[in-house]
Amino acid sequence: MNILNEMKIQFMSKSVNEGFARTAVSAFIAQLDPTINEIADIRTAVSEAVTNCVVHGYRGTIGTIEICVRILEGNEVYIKIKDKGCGIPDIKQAMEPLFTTAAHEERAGLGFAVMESFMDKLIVRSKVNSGTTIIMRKKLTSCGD
Amino acid sequence: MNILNEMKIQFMSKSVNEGFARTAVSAFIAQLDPTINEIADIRTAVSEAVTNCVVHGYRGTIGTIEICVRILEGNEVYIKIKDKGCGIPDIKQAMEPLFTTAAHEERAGLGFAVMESFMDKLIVRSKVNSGTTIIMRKKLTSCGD
Amino acid sequence: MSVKLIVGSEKITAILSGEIDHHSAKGIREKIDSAILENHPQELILNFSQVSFMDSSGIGLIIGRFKVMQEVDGKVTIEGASQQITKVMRLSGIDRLATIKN
Amino acid sequence: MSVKLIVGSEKITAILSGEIDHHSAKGIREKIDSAILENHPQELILNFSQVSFMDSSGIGLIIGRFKVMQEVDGKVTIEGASQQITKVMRLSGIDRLATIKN
Ligand SMILES: Nc1ncnc2c1ncn2[C@@H]1O[C@H](COP(=O)(O)OP(=O)(O)O)[C@@H](O)[C@H]1O
Ligand SMILES: Nc1ncnc2c1ncn2[C@@H]1O[C@H](COP(=O)(O)OP(=O)(O)O)[C@@H](O)[C@H]1O
Repeated sequence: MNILNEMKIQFMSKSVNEGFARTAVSAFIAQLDPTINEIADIRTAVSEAVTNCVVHGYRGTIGTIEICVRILEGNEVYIKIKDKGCGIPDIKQAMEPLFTTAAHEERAGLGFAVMESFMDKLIVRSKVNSGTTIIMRKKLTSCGD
Repeated sequence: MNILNEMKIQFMSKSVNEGFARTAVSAFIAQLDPTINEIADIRTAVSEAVTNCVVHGYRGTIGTIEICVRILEGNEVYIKIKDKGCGIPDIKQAMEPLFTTAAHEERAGLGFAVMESFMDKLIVRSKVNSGTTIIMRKKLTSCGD
Repeated sequence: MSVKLIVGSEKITAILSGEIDHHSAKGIREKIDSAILENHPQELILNFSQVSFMDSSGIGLIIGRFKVMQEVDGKVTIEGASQQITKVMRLSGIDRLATIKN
Repeated sequence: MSVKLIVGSEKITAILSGEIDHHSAKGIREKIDSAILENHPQELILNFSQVSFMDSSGIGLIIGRFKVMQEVDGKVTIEGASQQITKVMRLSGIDRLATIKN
């Protein structure tokens, strides 16, 4: 798949950066002239994945979160979000709606459910003590110039 | 100087990314609760430096532009913008207001003048055939939380 | 993000504004809970009409307030949610815990 | 970024909106120049009231239009510039080439 444009960001896993991350991603994707709904879907999915790195991946510590966004041929957006945190022991279980290991912190267990339903494709790779990588794709109906 | 928060971005030197770069930087700095004028000054200075990488540094080719933004103790913002492009043979001359090597493309020769006047500090490092690095700093009057 | 609380004798209306995410949820939670515990209202109205963004951290926030309101035998009503926020809420089945008005 | 042109018998008003930078300047330039060359106006009015951002690429754009207007013996007037844009313009000494109105 041809990459038409690409950006990468790295930032500290501070909760104040959750808003920065979703704004940076949506500013990059703006070039595709997405609809308001498409931008909202992507912002929300990115917010879920980044929050998971902050809340779960680097729980109690500060690490680096990496995001890579690509504009692919055919109006498709590719987003990779990666931490080098604690990892997920059972990915299948983690992805079940309402499953959370942090209910006492008012996590709803819906992060993966949002990513799955708001994006076209979701891939989760994780290794305990090594980190988690989320890859999401979404084809936009809009036409860039 | 203590670094309170940091982010880095890398992106292709396409002109469509000029807007992305300034929005990403201002989204990161938003955590300091800057005034509208401070945000406008920083957006403009970043736009000048990034445009220079696109227009001059990587003239006619596509390379990678790197930005590093730090929030320093004492409400100060540090911004580094770097290309690995053609470099500047005479930095002193390049920084003179109205000097430009691209008048035929309607460049005004005011990029460095804007960076100097809108930011507190400007450092330019460059080496021919190796690239250019701009470091800018600005102390904000506002108080983050 | 900010919360404005309108405290009546039987109900509290929380007018939320800005972006609701994990970062901002904590401050909202604390403000609303201290008002609930002080006033023991029968109803908590969460007004989302000025909220520009919400992710699943907002669902956690609503469920959490539902539990606090249960303790004082009160109910939760949600109003003014935008299309993006309604979409997040729909995923969560939160309509079984709170009344959702437009 | 967009340009709306109002073409009168003696003047052209270009209503610019959005962000003016190196990326968007090219499209603006082409639209305005073709209207100038077609209509030979005595005055080009650049209206910035809907422009949310401008860097020094916008100065290049104004100087360039000043030169094109000189060729048809016309003048350039700038109106509606915000504080941020005025600050960029002030650096450039562009007030010697164009009339700046508020
Ligand atoms: N980046 C991550 N690193 C470690 N664990 C994670 C990560 N992302 C998700 N998890 C695990 O998967 C669970 C479910 O995630 P999610 O559906 O987003 O719900 P929530 O974040 O509300 O708990 C989390 O509770 C956590 O145990
Ligand atoms: N990143 C860069 N790489 C190479 N040359 C540069 C770079 N930035 C600036 N220059 C040189 O410095 C000159 C002055 O830059 P500037 O003040 O920004 O004006 P302008 O961009 O309008 O030409 C440019 O015309 C160019 O020759």
